[in-house]
Amino acid sequence: MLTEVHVPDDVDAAVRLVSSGARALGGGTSLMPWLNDYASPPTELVSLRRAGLARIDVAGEAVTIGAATTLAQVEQDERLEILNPVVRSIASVPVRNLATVGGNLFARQPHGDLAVALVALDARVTLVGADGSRELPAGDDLPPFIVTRVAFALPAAGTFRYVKAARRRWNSASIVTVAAVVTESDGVVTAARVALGGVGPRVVRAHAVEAALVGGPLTEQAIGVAAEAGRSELAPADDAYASAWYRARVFPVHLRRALLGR
Amino acid sequence: MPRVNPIDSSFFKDERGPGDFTVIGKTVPRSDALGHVTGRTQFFEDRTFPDLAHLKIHRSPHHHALIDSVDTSEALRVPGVLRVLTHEDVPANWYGVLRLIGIGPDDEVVLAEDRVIYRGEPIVAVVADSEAAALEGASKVKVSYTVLPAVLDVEEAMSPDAPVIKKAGTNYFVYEGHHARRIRFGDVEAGFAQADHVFEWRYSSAPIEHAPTETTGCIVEPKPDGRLLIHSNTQAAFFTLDNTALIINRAPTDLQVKGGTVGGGFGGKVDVMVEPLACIAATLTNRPVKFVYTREEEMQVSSPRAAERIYIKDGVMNDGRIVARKIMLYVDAGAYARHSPYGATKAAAHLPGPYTIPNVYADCHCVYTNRTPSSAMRGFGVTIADFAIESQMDRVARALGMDPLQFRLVNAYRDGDMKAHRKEASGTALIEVIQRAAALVGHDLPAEYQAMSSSTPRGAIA
Amino acid sequence: MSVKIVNLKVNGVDKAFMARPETTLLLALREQLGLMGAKRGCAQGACGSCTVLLDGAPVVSCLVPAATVDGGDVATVEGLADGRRLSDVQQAFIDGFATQCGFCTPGMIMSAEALLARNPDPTADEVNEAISGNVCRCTGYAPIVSAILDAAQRRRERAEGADQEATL
Amino acid sequence: MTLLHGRGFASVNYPTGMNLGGDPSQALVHATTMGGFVVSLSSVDLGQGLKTVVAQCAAETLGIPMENVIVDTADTDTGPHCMGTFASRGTHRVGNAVIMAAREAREVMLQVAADELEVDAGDLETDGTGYVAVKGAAAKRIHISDIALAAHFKQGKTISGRGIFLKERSYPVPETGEMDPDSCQAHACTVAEVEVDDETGVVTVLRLYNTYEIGRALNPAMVAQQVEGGAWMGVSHAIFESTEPYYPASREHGPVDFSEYLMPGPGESPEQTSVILERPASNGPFGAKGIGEMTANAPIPAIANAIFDACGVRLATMPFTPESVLRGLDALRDAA
Repeated sequence: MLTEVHVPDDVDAAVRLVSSGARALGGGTSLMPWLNDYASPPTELVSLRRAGLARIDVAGEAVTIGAATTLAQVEQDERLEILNPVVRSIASVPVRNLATVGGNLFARQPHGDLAVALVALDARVTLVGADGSRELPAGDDLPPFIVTRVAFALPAAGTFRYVKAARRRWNSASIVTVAAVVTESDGVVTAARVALGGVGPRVVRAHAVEAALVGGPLTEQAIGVAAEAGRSELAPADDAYASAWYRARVFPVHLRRALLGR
Repeated sequence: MPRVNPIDSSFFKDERGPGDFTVIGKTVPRSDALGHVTGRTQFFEDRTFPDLAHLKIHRSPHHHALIDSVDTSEALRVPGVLRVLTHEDVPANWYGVLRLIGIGPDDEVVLAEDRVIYRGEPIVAVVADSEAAALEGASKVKVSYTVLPAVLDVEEAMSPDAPVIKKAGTNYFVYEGHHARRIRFGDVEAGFAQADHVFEWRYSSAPIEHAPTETTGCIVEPKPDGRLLIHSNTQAAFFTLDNTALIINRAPTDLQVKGGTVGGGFGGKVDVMVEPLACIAATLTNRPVKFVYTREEEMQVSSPRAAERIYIKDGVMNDGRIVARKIMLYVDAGAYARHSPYGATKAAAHLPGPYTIPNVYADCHCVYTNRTPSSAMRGFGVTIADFAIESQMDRVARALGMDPLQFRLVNAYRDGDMKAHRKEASGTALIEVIQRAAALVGHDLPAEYQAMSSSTPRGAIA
Repeated sequence: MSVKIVNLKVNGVDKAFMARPETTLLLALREQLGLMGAKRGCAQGACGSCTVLLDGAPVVSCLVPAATVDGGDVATVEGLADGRRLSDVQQAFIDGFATQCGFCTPGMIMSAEALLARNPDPTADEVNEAISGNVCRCTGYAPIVSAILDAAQRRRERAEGADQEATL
Repeated sequence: MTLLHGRGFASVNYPTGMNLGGDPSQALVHATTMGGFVVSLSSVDLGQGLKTVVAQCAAETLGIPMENVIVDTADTDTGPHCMGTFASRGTHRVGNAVIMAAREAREVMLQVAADELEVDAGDLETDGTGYVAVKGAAAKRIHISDIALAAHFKQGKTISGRGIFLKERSYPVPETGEMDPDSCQAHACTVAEVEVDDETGVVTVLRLYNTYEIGRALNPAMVAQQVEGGAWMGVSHAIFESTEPYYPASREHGPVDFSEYLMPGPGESPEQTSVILERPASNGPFGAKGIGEMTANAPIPAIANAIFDACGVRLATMPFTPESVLRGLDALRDAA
């Protein structure tokens, strides 16, 4: 049962409240459905809406996104064109106007597609707790501190790939999400960072796929080999959208479609 | 501009007549549209009361279990909780909605007594000042169970080894002494013996939710004269009133139902699920009480369209005539009958589909399992049967190497044909809709098929 | 448990009300301010029946704790018509038979208004995306999409007319 | 990747009404002082447009403008009994009851008019614009507001009518299933065109072509709403919906909201082309049959048959998920 809703004007106040047991609330799109219709222990919320965390800074290649920035803000920011297909693949317009970048890091799979992209982009997450701030790579388990921002470097043009296979064109959770940054030189993959959604309880950083891709050409056959190598990294589950079997079965297809565009 | 489909007046010209109407046949604007677009249409929940109380349910987490004890003391201590209701507060706890038309037995309980037979079955209702307090109270009800084996498959439920889950002693509805609603027409075995080919396949479906955008609910308002005014989104005002009066043991004249504006029904608001408890709560608290399903309750606890399993065996001649059809149909009624016995009968009357087949045999079973009770939904009894029948028609046509529309036209029912439930067909038009659909997609039909007509007796020259 | 006074501008008018912690923007509009246009279809943010504009952007008001939007500007379906003159979207929904049960209609219309405010000449697919958070169980969506495209055209024609008037 | 295309057919009929208990609906009509006509019912409009269509039936029968008809419904204190809105019965039952009530009220209205005009009631006709006139002498006429005023304040008559439609109860014969449950049958043939992704099993319903025979299209735009909206639900049933995705093996993972409960969004709506045929039912209001339910039916097998046509996979279990299609494709590939 909700007992209090705090709306602090700065991060320090928010941190103090969270340290004393309150729960941070971004856009509310994960927490509020639960609080609206289900019994809950006495809960205080700390809304980050006014804490000054909703801004996007782009300086050269360096991107910093405040944690309370909404997905809609990301969608509408022309400097973040590479993330446009990512956020538009998430939920719907009236949800994206609430849901935040920080909140997406905590979304349970098969949601959280922006988090998948941020892992591929090697983003760093800044958190603040009572004992100061710290930085963690996106994809790591996040302690229940307040996320203040995520930062990453814009990848070279044409190197970022993203495919979200879902049951519907718009507004559906993921079956398989593939986000990757693949660098090629002279027809050979020189670096690859591949993150997967929908295929495990958390975002999967597909190390085995990356290892299989690097050093060879980006061909259908090579990707097939990489997908086979990546199978062991998947831990898909049955849910209302698709079975574990189906997710694993179509993973190679969507990996190829993400990396080759066909 | 409205989207209007053309009416092809070249069909049934004589029967259509001049059609010289003033407003009939005209695209008259919808009388409710202005209210819809301005937000002024009043749905049942669009009213406020200063002292409104809220009702929430504690439900079974088990498919099948004995209830050993129910402890509501902690729920009553939640601030804002006004009352808890158990089966002892329901004057006529055993009921069946079809008793209004004389169909029994009363097989369902409003609130569980000594057992639960599906996951989500209501056990205790909690009435509170606020929705949050009612949710909190419902979560604090403590029930201890002895879990029993569950039956979740219709054919397993019919087997003699299955645990019997129903008080009446059978896991199926009994139709005047029979284990199924029967259709017996001609001699189906003779038909198979005569046939050039026999085909048999199985079809099935999973349960489907009505998913109206507005969930099932009501607000019951005690009136100054002691009557109860029920603001409801029921699909059937008097059906709800009469069933509610029987359950709460009040004179029907004590109740008034107001509604008529519903945010989607599709058959999901025909069961009488919320009004009786809200009436009891309003009476005991003397306050207006709202009982509205959460979206999860609507999705998982309100009755779905029944899952069905259908076996169709056809005897077919080389020329495409179906001479025998045998159908074994199982409706998964879930834990309680509700409207499912009626749906299985509706299925029986629909068989063998819109085709004239001289030998038909069907058993339509209404089977109980330990899942959410199914009930009415848009076309129930027919929708899934049509999926099975029309898939079968496609498969048989392909097996015979016949054009799928010609195969249907050969067997299409016509005026004067006797249906399997022994009602003479009249006003038929299957042939014409097939002919017109073929034309719509440029699917050529030979002249003799284009010349067929529903009003020309079978075998006669067109 | 604390109760807060919340101030909102609703359809251009300043309003204040008392919000309990569990009072969402949707429940505040409906129960405190008597604006019943926004509907509670799921309280999960997944049906869109409660869509209103918050500071100009469509949001599912069921997921917004009222206390967090103190000082905000809210537009609901009740504020669209100018006296008896309906908005182009409202009129196009009536003319195009884009309503059946009507429960999704207010939220659908607010999503459409937000789209057309941002994009006066949307493609059908842009309309599809804009209303993909608004569930309709009756119509099959096609008449709704048609009505929104029709409304866009009416708005453009009106704007051109206003331009011509201004130059005259 | 290959996108495989296929076409499938289905033809169906559907009963109007389903009577196993005696199936009645009633209507009362009365005139107000200035010539409004109130239709009192207890019937429920689920969004299919019952309030509009019964107003049309009343206006047509009374011979008055739609604007003069007021529909007051779904209050059990003021409206007479209606069995309910289900079984494709609303338009048929309630429409018939309203016509019967309106006929009776019309007779009184014409008699009052006849007394005012000092002519024989049999010589009068309505013109649909609000006047009752002598046949062949249109100038000799009286407006319905004057008729209503005369009835109230001068002649002391109630311009009113009672209507009921009852489909009498049918008891099925237990041994044979002989019964008479319905009032008439509507008909449909649907052609579905689909696309199947041979790598993922995803089915896209591209186009639906429908022909419906519905007796009489009382309001063509509302017919289109039923046909189009129902077909969408059929598509949804066919390829998306279930409360138990792992039925019957497991009761787990039942969807709890509109995120998990999958239905086609606006981006998945197929193109639809439909044609209406009318073979009026002898017992229907102006010949109309009920089509509220059936419009979801034919698309489902048409889609199943189209999927087979496209890729050779026969789906005998609803819904036709990408997984079931892909398992079928895999089996075909394994067998090849």
